[in-house]
Amino acid sequence: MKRLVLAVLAAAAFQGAALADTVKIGVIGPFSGPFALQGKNFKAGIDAYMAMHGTAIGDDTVEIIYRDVPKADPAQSKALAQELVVKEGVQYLAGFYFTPDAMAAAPLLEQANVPMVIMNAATSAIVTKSPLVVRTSFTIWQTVTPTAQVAFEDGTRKIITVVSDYAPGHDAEKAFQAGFEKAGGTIVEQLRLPMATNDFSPIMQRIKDSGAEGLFVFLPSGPPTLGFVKAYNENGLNKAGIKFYAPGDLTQESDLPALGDAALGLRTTFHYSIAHDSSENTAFVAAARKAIGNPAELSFPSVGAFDGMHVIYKMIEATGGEADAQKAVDAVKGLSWASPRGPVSIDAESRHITQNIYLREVSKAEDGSYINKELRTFEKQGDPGLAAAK
Amino acid sequence: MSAAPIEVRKLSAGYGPTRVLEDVSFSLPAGARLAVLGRNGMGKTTLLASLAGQTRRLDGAIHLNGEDITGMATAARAHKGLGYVPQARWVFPTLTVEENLFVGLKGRPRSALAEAYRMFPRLGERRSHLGARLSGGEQQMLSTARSILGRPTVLLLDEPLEGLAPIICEELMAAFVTLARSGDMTIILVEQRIRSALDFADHVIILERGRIAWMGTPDEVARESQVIERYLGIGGLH
Amino acid sequence: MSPILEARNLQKAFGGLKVIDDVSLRLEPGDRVALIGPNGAGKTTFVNLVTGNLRSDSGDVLIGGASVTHSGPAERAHRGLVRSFQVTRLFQDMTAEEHLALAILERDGKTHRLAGSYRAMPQVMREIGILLSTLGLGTVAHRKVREIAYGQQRLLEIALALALRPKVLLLDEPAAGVPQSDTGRIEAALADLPADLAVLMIEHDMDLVFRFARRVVVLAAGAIIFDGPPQAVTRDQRVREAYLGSYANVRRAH
Amino acid sequence: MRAGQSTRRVSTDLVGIAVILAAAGIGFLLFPDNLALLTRIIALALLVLSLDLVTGYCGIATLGHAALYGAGSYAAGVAAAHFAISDPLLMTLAGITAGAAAGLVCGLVILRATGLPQLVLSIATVYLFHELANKLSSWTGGSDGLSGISPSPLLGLFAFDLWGRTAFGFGVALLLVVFVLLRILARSPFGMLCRGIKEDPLRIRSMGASPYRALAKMYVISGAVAGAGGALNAISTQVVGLDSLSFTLSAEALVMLVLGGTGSLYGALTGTVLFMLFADFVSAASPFHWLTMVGALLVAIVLFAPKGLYGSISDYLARRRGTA
Amino acid sequence: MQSALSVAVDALAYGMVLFVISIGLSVTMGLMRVVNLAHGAFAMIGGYIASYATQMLGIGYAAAILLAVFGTIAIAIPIERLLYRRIYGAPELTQVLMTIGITFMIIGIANYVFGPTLKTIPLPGELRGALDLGFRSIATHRIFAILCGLAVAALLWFLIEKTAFGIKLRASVDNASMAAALGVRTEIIYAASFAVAVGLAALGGVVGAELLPVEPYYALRYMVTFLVVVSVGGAGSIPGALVACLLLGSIDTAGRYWLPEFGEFFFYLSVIVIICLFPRGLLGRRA
Repeated sequence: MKRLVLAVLAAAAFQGAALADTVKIGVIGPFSGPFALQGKNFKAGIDAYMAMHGTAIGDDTVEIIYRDVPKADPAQSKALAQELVVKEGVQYLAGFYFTPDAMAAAPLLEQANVPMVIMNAATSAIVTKSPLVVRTSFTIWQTVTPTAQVAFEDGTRKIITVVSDYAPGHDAEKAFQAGFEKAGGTIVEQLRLPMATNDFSPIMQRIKDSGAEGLFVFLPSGPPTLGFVKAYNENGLNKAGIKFYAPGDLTQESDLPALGDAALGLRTTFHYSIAHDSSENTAFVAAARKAIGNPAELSFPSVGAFDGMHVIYKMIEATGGEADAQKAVDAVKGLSWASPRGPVSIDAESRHITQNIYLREVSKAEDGSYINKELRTFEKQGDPGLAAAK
Repeated sequence: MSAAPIEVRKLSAGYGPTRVLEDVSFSLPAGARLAVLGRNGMGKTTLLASLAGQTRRLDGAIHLNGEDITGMATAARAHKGLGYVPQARWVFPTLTVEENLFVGLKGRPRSALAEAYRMFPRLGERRSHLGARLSGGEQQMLSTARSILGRPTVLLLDEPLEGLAPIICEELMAAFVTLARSGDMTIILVEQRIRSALDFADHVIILERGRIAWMGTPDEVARESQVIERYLGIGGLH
Repeated sequence: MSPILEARNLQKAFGGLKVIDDVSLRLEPGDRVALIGPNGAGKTTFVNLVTGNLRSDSGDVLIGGASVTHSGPAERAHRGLVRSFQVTRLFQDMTAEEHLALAILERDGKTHRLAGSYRAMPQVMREIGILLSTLGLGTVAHRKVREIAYGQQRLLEIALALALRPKVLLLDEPAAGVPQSDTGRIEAALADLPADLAVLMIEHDMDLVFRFARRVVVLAAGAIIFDGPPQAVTRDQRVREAYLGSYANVRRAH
Repeated sequence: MRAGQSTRRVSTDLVGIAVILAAAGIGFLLFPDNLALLTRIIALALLVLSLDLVTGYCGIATLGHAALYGAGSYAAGVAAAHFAISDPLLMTLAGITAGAAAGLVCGLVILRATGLPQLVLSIATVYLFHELANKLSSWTGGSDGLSGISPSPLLGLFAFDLWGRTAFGFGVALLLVVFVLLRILARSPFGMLCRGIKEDPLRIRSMGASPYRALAKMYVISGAVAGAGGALNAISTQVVGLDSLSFTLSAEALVMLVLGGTGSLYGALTGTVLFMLFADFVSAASPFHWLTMVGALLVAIVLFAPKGLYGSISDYLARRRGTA
Repeated sequence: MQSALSVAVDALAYGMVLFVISIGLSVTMGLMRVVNLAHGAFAMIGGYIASYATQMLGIGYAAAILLAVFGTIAIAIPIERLLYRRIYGAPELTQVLMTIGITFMIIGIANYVFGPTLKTIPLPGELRGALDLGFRSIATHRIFAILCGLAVAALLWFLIEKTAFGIKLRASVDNASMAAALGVRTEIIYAASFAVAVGLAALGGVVGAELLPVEPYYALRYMVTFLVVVSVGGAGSIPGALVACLLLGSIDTAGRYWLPEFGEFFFYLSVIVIICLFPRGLLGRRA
């Protein structure tokens, strides 16, 4: 036992000494459990970025340390963030798939002198929890608001909203309602479904009975989306002409093979499609597909992670590898670059990413695979959610 | 002459660390009717349970029709020809009478069930009743018939008359005697009702604290009154 | 004197089979009653009905004149009706001393105390000491039940019952399965039971019955067929019939 | 003889306290940078101890014990975030009270059945609590978590620094107090009564005691302990998430308990520490495949140490002492 | 009225899918007395096999179902011999620990081998359409699931109530010692029952895949639902499980239709009420 203790101590000391020129980045995300796919996408985005840009920035070498929080678990997230900062000596915290996990770690940042780059968590308020938070993903408000515009312009006037009964769902419901009512439409009914809904048939019946001309839906990606889309078709809602509006979580690329033909024609709004046509994206997709192994698993969190790495690299450049969180964050305020998703910039005030939101349609590519084909671009969208919260 | 239907050599058995049966040996000829007597708690039930393979054997050997069955599991012993009617009868409560009997068939055709109904017509009347709904006497008939259907060469009966009305006891004992007279079944009977047991048996063993304290014939039991006095606590048989 | 325990017209059937058929019985303080009957006569069922472990189909049970028909075993125990079990039901992981302490504390309404230990209660310790020495269990006071001999476990059953200071004691075969060497101890313990205690004992061992009981009740096929002094029981024709062929009817009264 | 026995008992307690202190000290020295993990282990240890009270001491199988822990967590969090009660001791008190109340509610429901139905009742209860917390999102923050908890300095002296030293110290103190109280409880008349109920409720009834009442009471006590753990979680993390009253956490707690061994407080502590360190170690070493290894560990425990680690080791030692 | 009828149709379909998957668990828990938390894992294995067979090997749907059932049994038998045999008759907590461990391992392996994405089992053309009931339409595969459920219920009922195997199984459950004394080889009966239970799980995994999609976390995601169904119906009772599935399916479906916000509430509240009223389950066997 004693020998073991010594060995552990020695190993810790050795690590500290040998890797002095290394800038470590701690990434917290769901790498096992029901959301393991999204964690894998974090890693793919990060690996892709490092494969394309190398691991050296000046004299410094970048090293990534992953920590697993399989489900939203703020206590675990905070403990791991603290461990990463203090024990592993990371200079940057990144990742964060779930909002509460980000919220729990945010109060650490200032004293730890560590910036946090959110690669997914999509509740607007996170950036207000610390001035050291930068977000490279999206917010629900950001991706949903254009949906309302699309719906209204389609001529749809009466909409029923269907969301999962949890905070992002509530956000989506509010964002759509705000946008749609502002445009002049009516929300005829608002349904909130339990997270563990397996059978959506009764919901479809309810939608039919509501007399709505269209439905807006937000569900966490994964099994529920599959069930929902299948039920939408099987219960004849598409044939009945009830239009389908949703943000892109519902048709994330990794779910498309499972959704199959049922999803064809579904239109969603989102910040990123793997089918986005640009040289940046082609390069990114190639690298990320290689990193993730199975190309079918690639999905939107990878681009949040990819751009997150871009921001972190810029921060490291700006600080020369020294730990100075405020300087690092200041350096990326207003930063703009060409992301695989299109032109983006970091808003100087909110530190949230300003980006294009695209209206896409699920279609078949030439090789027979399913893609989100971009139809229309809403340029330079900020986060309306922050204003709404105030 | 073929081997003895059952031969027990220096059998010891018990539950946990306690020995309930100690060094028991005996052997029976075909068609024998053995009565095992003794007061409560002297090991009679344990003897039958260990022959059936349901108690932890500590030492000794058991041979059935010349074959060593000592290490065999209960089911294998049953297939070798051992029938066991336990004291608690163990009728399957959620099975009907017919299903109860069916379990005992050991692969014989369903038509063989008629044998059981011939032996105990009352079971035939109740064939679709659940085991749990039978009276004590009916349960005993069912338990016995169920074992006999498998055509055992050695049948172990543990207190079959316990708690039964006299008229049913007579019916049962008559059936046992018929069985034994048919000659191809060896029966070991544990019974509290000494008179009935002695009327039935041609061999007697008396157990005392897990050991065989006395062995002989029913006539000898009746003659040697001190045997009864000493081991069974009975003042005399009249 | 008014009866301390009274069972009135108890009935109980299992799946259509009447096990207890209209049984009534009265016990008075100081009574020493033996309940006998052939196997399967319904003795244990009767005891379970009286203690409340089983619900009767009809009939009443009264303790000290008050009806407890609708009370559970806990309530009946609190009113002074205590039983021992035929097959020992002790707590395998507890010591003999702890058993008695638990009984005494429960009797005194102290088992819901969250702190303190019976060891710090001199009154309890004294009582435990007396009970242990009366029943000759002093040497095993600190042994767990699963480590002590069966005879001693039976003695502990009796001690446990006494620790509850019962008004009525039901003993279910107190000597069953006990080696000869220990039965003396049990008999002595029975002989020393408090004089005003009413005792109902189920027993197969007729020697013990004749030495202990001043009244014998015979149960057969769920009904009482005899209730009288021990001397009369072996001469009773119905009893002899009920026991036809079994030990009891050929036994001489000593 | 008796005096000797009771001194031996007290001395085992002292050993227990010393071991906890030593473990805390070693933890502090070994992982000075990882105090949040250690504090989390302590909070969960309180949950597992609380579970041991009903499962180990009373024989109630439950997969819903996080309801009690989460109730404590949210009560402490809501007190701080909505009522400005930021004193950590008052927050802990709020957690204990809410835990006890939740214990009463859960106990009254769960004790209605035994065996598998009991297990399912416990699962249903924790889901109801979970849904309730999700529904009351204006109070609890729903699935975004309840944030805005900032405890004031402990005793007005020790601020909750971001390295978690104060939280760790507070946690160790809380654990010691709870441990000592539970040791006292375990040997109290009530503890003895519960052990009796676990072995044979029928027999206990025939001695005049009501198992249902006693078990419900034990559930309240257990709730208070779990609530204390929950409060510690709220104080140290400063965010309370829905996971704190999830089925998953309940199942994990049960796994930790059975891993260590039921019915001896020490088993609960051993199981929690071992599971958490193992999970922390393998999930850091292989964040993508650690679940498989945890599964293998569980299977190995069942095969080779069926009474749990602490239970099997102390059994082995007792046997050796017996033969020596 | 129309909506009530419509809800009833959905409830029937959902309930029958639950039934097909859970009935095997009812057999293990009620008849073999093992709290088998890994049941969902076996259903998931069945789903993966069928998905792999149809997608990668191009095998037809019917053949894929057979392959899934027997493949899963083939995988489960060694697990039964090596691991489950050790926990027959063990305390519930031990069984929980072991079967959770097995579930974790199966999840980890599935994640490693098949990746974390959803897997589908393409339906044959005949099952793809929808049937018009007049007041609404219903997907053909749901009708197929209902028919499967009915067929399973009938066959299993026949197997357990009428065949020699079933009688011996019930006898072993009532009293294993006596069954053995009558020559029933209880360990073979148990292994066969385990195989049947696992085969049913696999069948349910395939037939129910449209509603409960196959992915690595399947094994834990629906575990509670299966446990609830079995325990409400009364472990070991086929009619009980059927009634429970239809009842809980109705409560769930009706809750989602009329009060989706409180769907979970209703579901678990009614579970609590039912178990408090029927502690052995609706049609449970006596222990």
